[in-house]
Amino acid sequence: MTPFPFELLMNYLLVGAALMALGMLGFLSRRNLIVMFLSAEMMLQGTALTLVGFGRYHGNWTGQIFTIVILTVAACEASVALALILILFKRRSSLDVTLWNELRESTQAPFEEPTVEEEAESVAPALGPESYPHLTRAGLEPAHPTSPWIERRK
Amino acid sequence: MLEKRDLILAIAVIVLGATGTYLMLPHRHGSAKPRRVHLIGAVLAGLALLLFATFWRAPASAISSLFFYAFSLAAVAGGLLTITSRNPIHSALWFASVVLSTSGLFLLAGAQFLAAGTVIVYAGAIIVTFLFVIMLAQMEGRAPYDRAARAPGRATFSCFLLFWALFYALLIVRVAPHPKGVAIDTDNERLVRSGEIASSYGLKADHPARLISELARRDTLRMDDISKRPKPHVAGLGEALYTEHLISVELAGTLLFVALIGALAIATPKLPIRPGDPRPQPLTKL
Amino acid sequence: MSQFLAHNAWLVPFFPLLGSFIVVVAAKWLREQSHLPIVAGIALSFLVSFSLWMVAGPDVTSPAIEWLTISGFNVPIQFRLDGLTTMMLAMVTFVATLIAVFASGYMAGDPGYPRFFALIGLFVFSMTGLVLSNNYVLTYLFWEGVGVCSYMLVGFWHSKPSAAAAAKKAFLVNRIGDFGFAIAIFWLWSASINHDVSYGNVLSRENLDQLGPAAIMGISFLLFWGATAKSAQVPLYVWLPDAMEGPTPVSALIHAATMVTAGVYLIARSTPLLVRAHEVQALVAVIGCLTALLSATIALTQTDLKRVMAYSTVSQLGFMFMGLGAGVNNVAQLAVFAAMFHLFTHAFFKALLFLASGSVMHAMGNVIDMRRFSGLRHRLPITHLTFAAGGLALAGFPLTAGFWSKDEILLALKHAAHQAEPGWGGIYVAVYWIAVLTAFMTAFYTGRAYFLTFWGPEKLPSPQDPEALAEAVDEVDHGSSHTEHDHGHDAGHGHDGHHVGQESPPIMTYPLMILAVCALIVGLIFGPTGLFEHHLHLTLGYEHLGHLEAHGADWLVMLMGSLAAILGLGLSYLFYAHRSPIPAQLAERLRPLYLASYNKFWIDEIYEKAVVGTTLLLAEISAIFDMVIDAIVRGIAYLPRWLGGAGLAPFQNGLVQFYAGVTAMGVAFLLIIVLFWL
Amino acid sequence: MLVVIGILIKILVVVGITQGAVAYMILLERKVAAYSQDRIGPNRCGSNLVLPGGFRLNLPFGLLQPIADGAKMILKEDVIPSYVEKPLYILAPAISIIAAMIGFAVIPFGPVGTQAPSGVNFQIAPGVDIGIVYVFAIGSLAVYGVILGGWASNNKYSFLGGLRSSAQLISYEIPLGMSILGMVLLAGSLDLNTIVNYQDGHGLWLTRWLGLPAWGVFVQPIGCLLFIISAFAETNRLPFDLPEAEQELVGGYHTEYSAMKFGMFFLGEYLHVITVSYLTVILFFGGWDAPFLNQIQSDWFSGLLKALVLLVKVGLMVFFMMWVRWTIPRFRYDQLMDLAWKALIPIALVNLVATAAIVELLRSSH
Repeated sequence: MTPFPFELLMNYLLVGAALMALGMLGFLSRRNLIVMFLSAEMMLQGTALTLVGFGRYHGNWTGQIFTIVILTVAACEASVALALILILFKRRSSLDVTLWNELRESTQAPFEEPTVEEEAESVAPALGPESYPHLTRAGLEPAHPTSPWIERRK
Repeated sequence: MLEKRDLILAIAVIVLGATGTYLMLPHRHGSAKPRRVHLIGAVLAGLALLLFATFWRAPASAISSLFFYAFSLAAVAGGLLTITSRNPIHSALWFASVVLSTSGLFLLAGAQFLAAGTVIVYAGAIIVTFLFVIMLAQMEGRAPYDRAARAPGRATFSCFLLFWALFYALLIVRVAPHPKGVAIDTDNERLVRSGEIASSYGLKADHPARLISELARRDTLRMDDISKRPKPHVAGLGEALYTEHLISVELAGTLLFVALIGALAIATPKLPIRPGDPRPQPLTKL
Repeated sequence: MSQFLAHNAWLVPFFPLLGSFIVVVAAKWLREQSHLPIVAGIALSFLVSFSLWMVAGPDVTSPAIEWLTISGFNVPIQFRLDGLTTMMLAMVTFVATLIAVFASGYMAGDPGYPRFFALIGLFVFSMTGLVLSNNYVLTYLFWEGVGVCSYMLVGFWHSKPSAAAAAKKAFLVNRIGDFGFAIAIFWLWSASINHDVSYGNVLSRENLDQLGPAAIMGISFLLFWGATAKSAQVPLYVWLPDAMEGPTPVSALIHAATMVTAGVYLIARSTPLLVRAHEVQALVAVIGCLTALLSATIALTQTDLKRVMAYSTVSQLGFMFMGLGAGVNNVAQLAVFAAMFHLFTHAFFKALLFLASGSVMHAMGNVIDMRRFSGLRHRLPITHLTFAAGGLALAGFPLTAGFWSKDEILLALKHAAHQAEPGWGGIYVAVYWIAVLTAFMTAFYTGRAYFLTFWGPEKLPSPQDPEALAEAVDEVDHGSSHTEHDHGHDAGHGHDGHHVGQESPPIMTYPLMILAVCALIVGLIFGPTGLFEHHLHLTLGYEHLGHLEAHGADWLVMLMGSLAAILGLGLSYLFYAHRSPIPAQLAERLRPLYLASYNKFWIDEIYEKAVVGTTLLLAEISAIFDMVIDAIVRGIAYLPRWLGGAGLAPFQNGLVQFYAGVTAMGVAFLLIIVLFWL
Repeated sequence: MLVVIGILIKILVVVGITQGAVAYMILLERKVAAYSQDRIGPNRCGSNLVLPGGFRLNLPFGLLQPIADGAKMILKEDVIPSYVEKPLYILAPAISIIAAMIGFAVIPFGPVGTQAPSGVNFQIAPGVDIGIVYVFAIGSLAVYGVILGGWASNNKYSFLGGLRSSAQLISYEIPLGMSILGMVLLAGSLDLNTIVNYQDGHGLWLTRWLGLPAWGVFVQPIGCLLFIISAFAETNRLPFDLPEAEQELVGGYHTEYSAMKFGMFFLGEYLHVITVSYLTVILFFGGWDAPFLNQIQSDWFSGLLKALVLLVKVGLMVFFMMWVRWTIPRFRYDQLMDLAWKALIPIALVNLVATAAIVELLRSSH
């Protein structure tokens, strides 16, 4: 077996810690349930990296076995979480996590959503006629419809 | 404890990373950030990532270090982009890149089976997530909750505080150089114990029970056998799984089964209640 | 063979238990056939018990099954099969079988039919278990089981307030006795060799020799305390007459076979211990004597047929305790034999009398007040004859069962008066004469009940009776349906459609006839032939009891007993057979005495005022104290609630990300603390 | 360093050969289609060819057609519609072809292990313990190309094609994986080489008694059937080609693609066919095993011979797939899903359990 010194282990631990922290950040700050779910999975990835590194460092399988268990849990989490997301979406037609705060203390006022500015994010400007494929000279250029395709993406 | 240079570098990583990430995260009220801000954030975060990479030690062989750096950078950068993308589809794709890079790192650490398994499991999982995003979210375009983040400043602060704590803790670790690279001999006792069992029965050397007990006292958890040669990967992992961790395997199987049933029970579409149908009684009076 | 039988002694309690289990599980399908598993179970249990009679021996035990093992304290489940046990088993299961058969007719149509039989099975299970068990702890367990079953059976018609009250009373009074028994067991455990409370160890000679005089006296006294409650002795007898509120077969079961004999059995079982405490023995005799006299006096004036029988039971139990108390020095063996023999014969005739009363009640449409019916001998010929047989036996008429056993008790008392320690003899002389007097009174009230019911002009209960009217007025006055004499359960007790004044169906009369035959001849078979004595001799520890060299029949005692019985019966014939005015004149003449007897010496009222009142007062005082404590406790409890509401509630905002963020911060801070400050 | 260079050379060779093979597979497909429909098919390219030296060449069967096709693909104008999600639109065909190509890394092209001539290794990455799992991992990545292409095209037909394909691929991955587990159990390894070598051996008593080789198709007939069915679905071939069903979805996920991007999807698909054919042959048809070939001593000649045998078998398998394409009509979508979840997966499970039981019994009887 190729040697696996402490420095290499440290690499794995550092990358694992970074993934863990970033996943935590995503979980805390993003409001889309699906992105939160992905962030949680990312934290699991960081942990798995750490475990595999340790296992390799100590020359035993335990780290990998833990990771296999993590994979299992992640699979279960994916199935159950996505099923939950599905029915939550059916109830509110939204993936916003802040809508779900019924478990708060009964005396607490519900979370006030900060006013989201409508149309705040400007979509890349429509390019008008150029939004059509550039045709060769062989064909006639058709008349452009008033509403370009691009509107569908709003 | 820690060299001053390292400390400064680490603080720079944290500060730059936090600033960059904060700039890249969606605004609290969903107001659009100019492209310039994004760019600055990306530059700062990229700088932090590069500085972070200076803490990594390159593996011995050139190809390994090439792959290691590529995978690690891709993993962390992918993670950063996963959480900052406005579009959940992009998030999912970036997360796929994180998973692939992690699998690559697994491969470098000698966990081939795990690498392939992770790809298989997560590829399916992410595709399904993808479909969910497409079905649920994208229909209405970019939703307000995708454009706005919840308390990005506080979240960034606490997470980078956590990261700093972990980072610092890892930096100040100093270990004595490992003589053999591994810690052995702690479980000699167990070998002796099971050996006693075998001999106490006074079995002959070729007796099947003796063979079984000798089989049983092999150290299944080690990656290399007694003669210090690496065991075949899948066989070794399987042996460890199905001897030392049999209960874990069974539990994992049970867990999967339960989750399967649970997911089905949760997500099964209920018949809509039409007017005129008897309304189900709410279960509030418990 | 004997080994085999001894190993299978567990079948005796098992069959009734199985029966009641079947009834409980299959009540829905069995309904009106619910008696079948129980009757079959108890009958099978009787067969096993009967065969066990053959294998009895002082040291026959079944193998021990480990049950309670707490370091140093070991209580196995083990059965003892000596003479006393097998005798009790055979008697209990035999009588219980007949009672169950009778009950299947008596209870027909009751909505709680399956429940009733399930409880009967459980009752017999507990009693047989009590008799079989080989150590005090197991006995105590079944002792409590008997108590619980009696509670549930006495309160069988629990919608009737009087029944519920009677059940509660029986249970509470029994708890007082159980308390004494429990302490006795603790004491035995601490004082015995090896801390082993099995009978074989406790009653062995070595163990008894090493017990100090204080221990012997204290334990004996506590055991007797336990027995007084179970076996209805002064001062804890008050529950038994009230227990009439249960269905009549239950009364029969309690009075004849299962419940009240438990106390007598316990004392008989512990005789080797008790004979070493003369003071306690004298106390037992005196208490028994008091009980017998008191209850006999009360029974003289009661008008409720079942109540007369109840007080007669108390009185007869008093006789048994007199016998047990008479076991001084050399009389010990004779005394305990006499007491147990009386228990044995009493079971038959008392079961008979109760069942016959039940039959009368059944025929009279749930009326049991003797003033409301008379002259039933032509209408209820079988009931009449069987009641007469039971009455003769109870009165101790020569050659009937009661005669032989009562005679032996009197004989034991007489010997005790001679053999007792100097200074104690006088007590036994007094007890002896009071016993004779009580025997006379017994004969008298038995005759009174019999003649009032079956002789005289024929009269059936009608709503126009002054007593019935008085009851109705009473009900209106009190606004409740609680009446002393209303034993039946009006709603659906199954006597609707049954015409008043008809003989009971055969399923009820056959057990009566069998019991009548037994009541007449069982004494003759077992007593003078020495069968009973011989069998009881096979009991643990009895061979070491003192015994008289030769005691033949004592003609004088026999004459006294016969005389008392015949005189009593004759007097009652004179007074009641043809309705002479003498009793009324007597009652007028001795009015205070009559009233005292009629109102049961106001014992219940005194208890109500003295004991219950005191307890309630104490509770009131405690409640005031409790209010202070409550205020403090609530104040302390309110403090964190207030703090949490004001300080911590805002953190519970229901946003999962907030919680996760707090967790992340916490982990980060902990890590930093570990890194920098530790 | 030499090793690295050797591997690079091997990669080049394999990629070159497979790309060329793909080109001629398209010709083959067209010919098979033509003959199936009683036509002649392409027959012009290559006939009446005038070479620079004045030589005239008359190649039969339109043998130069692939070159013409390739040239067309490359030279066509590459249109990128303005409404597409550009990065992903470009990425999708790349993912598709990369996923198809890196699967070859662990596939043995000729005899390896004990049967191989010394110093030669017909495998790009020899000694990968997890061989077959690796192939599946890569195979599960291929779906990204399809779904991303469908989504990024921003066209409803493409989108529907992408959705269909993702659901189909995820569903059929399960029976595909489970169908080979029987062979894995019998051979006792995930390594493809070990599995091939097992099929050289004696196999179960039944095959021995019948005088058959221990090929997967004989010792695992049900597994083989399941594998072939699932493989058709995995490669999006008829009768399971719903993601690109021309009649319903115009062109499925590649409606919006043209020129070489379209060509890459095409290439990826045919590469996938080759991979799957290799896998089928290696897992179930004895690999390079052929009657009487075992007796020949291991040397260069026999090694090449065995590689040739393997190639012939793969060719037959590819032909079989084309044959099926022009024989069996397409499934309806619900039938497709029913087939996977209600038929294939249960059968595969039963097969797996039965195989496990038999293996255990045989092992304990030794």
